[in-house]
Amino acid sequence: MTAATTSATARATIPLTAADFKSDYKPIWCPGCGDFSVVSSFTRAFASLGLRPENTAVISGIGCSSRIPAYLTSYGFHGVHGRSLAAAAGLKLARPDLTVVVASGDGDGYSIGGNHFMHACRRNVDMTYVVMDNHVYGMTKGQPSPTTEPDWDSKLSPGGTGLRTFHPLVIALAAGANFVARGFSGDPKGTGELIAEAIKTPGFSFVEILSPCVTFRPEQREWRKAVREAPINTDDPARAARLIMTDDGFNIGILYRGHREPYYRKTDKAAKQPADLEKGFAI
Amino acid sequence: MTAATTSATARATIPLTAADFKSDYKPIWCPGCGDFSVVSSFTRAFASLGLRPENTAVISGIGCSSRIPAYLTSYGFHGVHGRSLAAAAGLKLARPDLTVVVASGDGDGYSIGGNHFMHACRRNVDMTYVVMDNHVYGMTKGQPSPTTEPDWDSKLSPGGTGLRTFHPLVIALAAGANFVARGFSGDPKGTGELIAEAIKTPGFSFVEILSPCVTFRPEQREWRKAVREAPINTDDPARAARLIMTDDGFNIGILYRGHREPYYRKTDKAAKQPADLEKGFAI
Amino acid sequence: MTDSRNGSGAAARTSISVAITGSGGAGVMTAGNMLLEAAAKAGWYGLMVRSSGPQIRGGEAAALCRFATRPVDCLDDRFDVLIAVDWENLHRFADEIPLDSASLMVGDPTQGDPPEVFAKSAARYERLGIKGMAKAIQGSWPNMVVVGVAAGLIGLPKDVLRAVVENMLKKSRAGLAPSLAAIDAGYEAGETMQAGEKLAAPAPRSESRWLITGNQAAGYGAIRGGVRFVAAYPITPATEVLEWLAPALADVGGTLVQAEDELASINMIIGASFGGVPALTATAGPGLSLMTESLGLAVAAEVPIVVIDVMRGGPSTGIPAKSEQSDVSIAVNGMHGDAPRIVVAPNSVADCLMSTQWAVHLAEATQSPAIVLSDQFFGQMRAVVDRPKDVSYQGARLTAAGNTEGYKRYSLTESGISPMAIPGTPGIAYTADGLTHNERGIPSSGAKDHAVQLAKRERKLLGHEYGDYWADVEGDGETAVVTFGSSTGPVREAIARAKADGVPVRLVSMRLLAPAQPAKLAAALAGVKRVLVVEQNHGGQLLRHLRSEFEIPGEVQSFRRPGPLPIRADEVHRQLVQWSNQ
Amino acid sequence: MTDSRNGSGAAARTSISVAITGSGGAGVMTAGNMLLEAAAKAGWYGLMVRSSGPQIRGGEAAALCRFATRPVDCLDDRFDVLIAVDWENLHRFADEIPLDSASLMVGDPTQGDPPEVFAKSAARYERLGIKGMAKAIQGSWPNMVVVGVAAGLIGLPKDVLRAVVENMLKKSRAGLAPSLAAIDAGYEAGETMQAGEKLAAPAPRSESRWLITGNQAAGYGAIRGGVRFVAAYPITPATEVLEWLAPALADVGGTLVQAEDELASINMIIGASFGGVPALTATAGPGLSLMTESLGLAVAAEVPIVVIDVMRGGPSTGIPAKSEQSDVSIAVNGMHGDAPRIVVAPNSVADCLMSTQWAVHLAEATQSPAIVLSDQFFGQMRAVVDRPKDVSYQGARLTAAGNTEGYKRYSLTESGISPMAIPGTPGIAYTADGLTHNERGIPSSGAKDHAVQLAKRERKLLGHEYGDYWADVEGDGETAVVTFGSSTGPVREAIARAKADGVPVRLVSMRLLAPAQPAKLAAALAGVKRVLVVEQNHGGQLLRHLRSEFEIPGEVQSFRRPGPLPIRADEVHRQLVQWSNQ
Ligand SMILES: Cc1ncc(C[n+]2csc(CCOP(=O)(O)OP(=O)(O)O)c2C)c(N)n1
Ligand SMILES: Cc1ncc(C[n+]2csc(CCOP(=O)(O)OP(=O)(O)O)c2C)c(N)n1
Ligand code: SF4
Ligand code: SF4
Ligand SMILES: [Mg+2]
Ligand SMILES: [Mg+2]
Repeated sequence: MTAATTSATARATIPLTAADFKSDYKPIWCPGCGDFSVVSSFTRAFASLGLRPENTAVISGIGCSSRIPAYLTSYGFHGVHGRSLAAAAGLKLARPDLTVVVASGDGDGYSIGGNHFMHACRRNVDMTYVVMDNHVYGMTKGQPSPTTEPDWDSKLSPGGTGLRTFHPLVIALAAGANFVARGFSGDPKGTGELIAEAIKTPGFSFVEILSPCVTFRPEQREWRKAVREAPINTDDPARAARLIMTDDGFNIGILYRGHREPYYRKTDKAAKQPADLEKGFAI
Repeated sequence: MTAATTSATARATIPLTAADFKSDYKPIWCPGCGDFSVVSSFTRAFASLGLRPENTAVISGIGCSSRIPAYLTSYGFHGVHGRSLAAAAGLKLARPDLTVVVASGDGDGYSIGGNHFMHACRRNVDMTYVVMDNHVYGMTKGQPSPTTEPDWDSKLSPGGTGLRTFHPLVIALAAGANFVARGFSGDPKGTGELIAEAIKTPGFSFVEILSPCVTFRPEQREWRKAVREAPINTDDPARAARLIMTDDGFNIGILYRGHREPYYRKTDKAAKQPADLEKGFAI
Repeated sequence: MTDSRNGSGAAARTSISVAITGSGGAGVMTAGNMLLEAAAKAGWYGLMVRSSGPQIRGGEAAALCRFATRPVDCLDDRFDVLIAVDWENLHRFADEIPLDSASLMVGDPTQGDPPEVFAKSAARYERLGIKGMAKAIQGSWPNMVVVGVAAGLIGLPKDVLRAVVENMLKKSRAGLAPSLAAIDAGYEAGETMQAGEKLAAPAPRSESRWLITGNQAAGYGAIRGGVRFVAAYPITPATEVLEWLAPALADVGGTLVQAEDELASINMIIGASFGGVPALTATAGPGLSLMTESLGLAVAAEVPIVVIDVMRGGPSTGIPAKSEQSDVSIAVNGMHGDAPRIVVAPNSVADCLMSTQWAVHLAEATQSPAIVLSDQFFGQMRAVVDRPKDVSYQGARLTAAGNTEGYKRYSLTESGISPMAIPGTPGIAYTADGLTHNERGIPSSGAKDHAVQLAKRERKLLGHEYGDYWADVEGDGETAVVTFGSSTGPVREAIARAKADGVPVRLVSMRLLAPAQPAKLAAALAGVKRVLVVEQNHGGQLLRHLRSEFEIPGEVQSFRRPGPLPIRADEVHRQLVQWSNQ
Repeated sequence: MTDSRNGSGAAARTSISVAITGSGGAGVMTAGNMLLEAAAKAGWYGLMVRSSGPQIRGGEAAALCRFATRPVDCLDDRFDVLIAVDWENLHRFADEIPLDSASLMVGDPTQGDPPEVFAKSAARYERLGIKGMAKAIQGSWPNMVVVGVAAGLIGLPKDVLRAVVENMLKKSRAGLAPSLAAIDAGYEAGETMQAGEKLAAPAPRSESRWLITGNQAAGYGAIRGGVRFVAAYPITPATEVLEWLAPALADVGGTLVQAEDELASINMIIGASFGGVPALTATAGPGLSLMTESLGLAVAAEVPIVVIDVMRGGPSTGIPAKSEQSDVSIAVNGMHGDAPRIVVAPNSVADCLMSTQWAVHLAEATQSPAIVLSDQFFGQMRAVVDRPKDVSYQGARLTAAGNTEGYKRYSLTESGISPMAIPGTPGIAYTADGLTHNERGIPSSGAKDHAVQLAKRERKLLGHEYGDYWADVEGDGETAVVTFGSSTGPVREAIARAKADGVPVRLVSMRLLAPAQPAKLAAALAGVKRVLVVEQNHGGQLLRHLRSEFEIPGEVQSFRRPGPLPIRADEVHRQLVQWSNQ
């Protein structure tokens, strides 16, 4: 659609660069928002895997983070709040030839979309789920999300919600995700590698990205100092869970990689014609 | 409403028996359904705790299991499919004086209701969640539920879904439930004690009950032989999770009990009159 | 009309209604199915409706059968015969099985007496020791005796019945020989009972026929229309659409997924259809309600999808296993914002196929969501139908070619239909969006972009040429009945009776409920003085919908009643004649 | 009417519209709020609407202000003054800020030139070195200069403005003295600019006044109506209802919970209300859609709840932060089954309070769900209003006494309203049910139980005495305008102008959209020859709704346009005069 894509596809089989995956629409994000770097992690990952925009689809819900599809040159779907994983699963199951990546936020993915998250982990359709977690609802101007700290003061929850924070990685493991990683938007290269690794891994891959909201959580600029490389990379989900459960949320890297078979339907490739089905009704 | 209740309330403060909590409406369940015994576990638990029908509310969704409220003499709410936990949380938060118990099934609670399940664990409102798990959708005549074995053959999923089963207890722990237990409907006394213990424990308590569906899963009659008393009862969620993750689903008993403070709103008991709020608008 | 009403005519009858009832495990459904299949093989038409009490399993049940020489789409007003294996709780079916003095009740005196409600109908009671007869034949069952009685009563050829029974019991554990013996015993009893005339001999078969439920027909219509992806969440009475589709889709290279809930299922089909694969879900009222938000997404992002709503009693969980036509309002109006959609309602079991196929075609052609309003009556009824003709309606979506210069997904074409880029096509990748967007799909809050895109979406639907398929329009006269769906059958019978009374009445059975077709409706009703709107709900939802779109000519009356009892031809007939004679 | 249109009259003006614009961080909203507050303190009425570009934060913004001597509920057709801190991206507001040859543009020549669209309006362009003026006063900001310019232009008393600024900057980090100095400098410039007349002196205040947004008013209305439990999920433009309610509810002993989604929030309030506590949620179109299923549960189980829908552009995610009146169809029709409900629409910012309070009262009195259709325009607009009067509408639910003999929750009373047992009350415990049930609440699939319970639920609503509050009916004449919500303001102004032209026009601003009041509407429209239905949506949703319920007398025309641009008095006025003169 953009100049970049057109020329890219003209070049047909020549490998694309990260820049070829970036569209020319200007993001609506606040200056300094962590999500800018995530766009670049996506484009790096796509380029590094030799994907082509026409065979790649990025599906999202609603939120600042969910705006990503239009900023890429791949196919995109910007649906309703919280349902991106379902749309993506439908797409991938109907079109197994496509590379399907889902972009979400902590509100979109863990609050309204929580059920689809659990069931996507369990269903293990071969796709990659990237959540830009800023511990806040950015788009609606600053309400607590499931990952918000219990004492964070806001207009909607004066003095804080008092609620235990949601541990997305632990839930992902408990629900059966096959690949679990955490990235930091301040490290677009490393995060790009995580996303590439996630896409390459068969089945449902989950990448949580710490992506600061500079407008409603300016203190998240400090995350840069808190993150560190993850000490673990285990294929025992119970051990991974225990370690993740006790981590402070700032370990970066691949935290779990399993060996589950991806979900697929055993369809005999059009063994019958529709008219053959009539035989069951005929008297 | 029933003769039992009326006389019971007439007796005012005399302790009630389990029978006083049983209504005289005939369950619509198939003969032999595991849920019959669960009614008796409820009534035993209520009686043993000295509850009164008027101060107790049983909330449910839709499914065979969700029919329980009308078979009890307490207040009941038989709402829509999958939303019982939300209705119950609203009731408990608005009326903290009531004892609130939720009755659900594996479809109602883990499939359509999965998001509310996770968030109820996290929110930790002081109520008890009882799920009658028969690994099938009974009410709609035999489709696989999240807890159904991957190879269980059915019309909707010929040859099985191929999906990893959902581990409700692991999810509950991962999401922060404060009390996690498993019961078996074939042991109404023991299950009644678990429910009583769950009600007594402050915060959100989760009791999963293996309750056979004799019609669509007749092989579940064999569960009687498989269940055994749980070897563990730990207050370390990570350890509990690891042990539950590796159990075979037939360990019965209290598997985890935590010490989280229940959710409550810090409301100054009507510190102001509504009219006082006008001051903020006056010019 | 050679129909001899109330069994009092001299000629052989063209329609006989038989109810078979009994408590849980009595096997009344098996009995009904055997009879229906045998009648079909013998060349008759017919149908069977299943009814049961509140018990999940093991409760009282009734197989409501009608056998006829011509195609029938509805139950008759009354039953000629009621055969009860036993009488336990059978009063619960009193409303559903109207008897009168010309009816015959057959029951086993050892199983108690007919309940008061049936007894007072003045139907003749024939006592037959059904249990004893079965007991006398080792390994047989009372329901087989009942099959025989019913077959004997209506005059079903014995050899045809035998063949059907042999075939059906092939896979069952029940012994064949004792069953056949029990049937024979029953047949003899039935044949010789004092009852009305037998069913007239069937006309020779011209076309091939099917024995099919509306839910199966809808499933097959979906596949014929091109659907290859289905995601759904089980719900009564739509589940059988899915259960039929699961293996069928696999056979034709498609996929069915059980979703975690309806929010997932509708978004899954939207995703699949975005990927270029025609996609469908089936549900009932509660599920349709949950899909409301994402139906709007399909409107805004212009993704074709089909949602079958097999209507049941509402509101809320209502009456899950019984029919009602009360989802019209939500189907035509239930989305936030201005959200034009297609709503199609089949008006016979066979039309469940045609209408679903048409809906797939319309959805694909207009890149819009289409709702198929079937209902429990059609969905779960099993009927003998003429094989629906092959039609060309097939999902055909306007797609965009690769590398189209300056491609705009939501371009403002004259028809409103814009070529859709299908993932995999190079050089025209775009982002589909549920936000208001410009022609390229980029979010916009501009008044102009909003207005033109709204107008485009409306234009797509209003401009489509729906042809004659929008309604079945029959007959003439100054009185007309406008109806839809499963009320069409009884209305058609009522109109036939009115005509026999010398009162000509037009029928307009609307298949396309939205977008409304005011011009076509006006033409169909040109010159009428009286319009009766017939529907099975409490609020008059079709009437309200019509009025909101169209000034109905002449005097207007509403005939409506909520479910679960079907609209009866007799009631409509009486109202028509009375009104027309005023 | 002493309104001097287009600033050309000789007398002081009774309404002046001022737009203040600038790019992100320019502080135009602060400036607008200061001016509005000062105007309010000075005894004027007025309002301010916020508008901004697509950026989440830091994009271009416009504070659209109107100051007047009488209460105003809408923007004027045009702006008298546009003051731009800078011109970046300001073409985006061209539609929202109509200028003409009588308008004045004030801008800083160092910040570029006015965009083409504004330049060609023929408005006079006054160049003022705003940035430079601010720079000259250390610690001050350009937006303070703009406050001064605007105040000087309209003639806002300096001392009042000073007091307001002092109060507002008390808590801010910005220094007070430099701000006041910048304001002074701007004031001098504004005062002496060649512009239209200044605003006429305010009439002496009789009642107390508030400065309030529609969302705050709705929140307070909820509390006045008795609501003490709120559960909700954030969504634009409803979030401020919740953000106002969170501390307010805590103050009066109530509770607000943020739910995980809208399915949870509506079920939470149903649970709370089942427990006897009046309960409410607030949302916008997408959330309302998600609540559809459970709204039906509230109907069937007869649990009173209130849902505020602050309408925004649809369908789907649409235009989240801009207004539209396009949720009428779903509000009045969007539930499966026959599901009668109450739909109330406030028609002014102040009425957001009254209507919400009334909705709570109606929900509680009829044990039904009530939907309040507010919209983004009211919700996020800040206006000076006369303090709404105290009314007696307060949630009053018919409850059952303990140990009532033979208590039946869903008893078939004449009014349809049955005493509700509140948990805690002994001897009458029952189970509320969304399944069709009998009088005791026990599930039933019987035709009779279903029919009588459906009729009862309808009777509750139809039988309620809504009094005069169903609509604001004003004026007379052979032409009438029927409208609702935020279209009422411009319609009222249009009617005033038509009257000035000698064309009397009636106004019917409907507050109660459902249940429809055909008899009252007929009385209000008795004798009219022409009815214009005005609404801000694409499909004519109000018109369709009216037609479905009521035969509108006379000739009918529709004036409609989707959002986000508001309906303008001028357009309606022209259509009225033209039509009436035909
Ligand atoms: C059904 C529905 N409910 C609520 C909203 C309002 N809404 C839009 S985005 C959002 C939250 C976004 O938070 P998150 O997913 O964390 O994204 P962020 O903006 O922080 O990147 C909400 C509640 C909506 N659009 N639809
Ligand atoms: C929104 C909605 N979707 C689907 C249904 C249909 N439905 C009723 S019960 C049920 C599943 C019940 O399964 P479970 O919760 O395991 O209960 P069980 O009957 O096995 O006790 C379903 C899918 C419904 N009533 N509402
Ligand atoms: S509000 Fe926060 S998350 Fe949204 S664009 Fe701005 S910085 Fe990013
Ligand atoms: S279907 Fe299964 S779960 Fe339902 S009542 Fe029967 S045995 Fe129990
Ligand atoms: Mg976020
Ligand atoms: Mg189950």
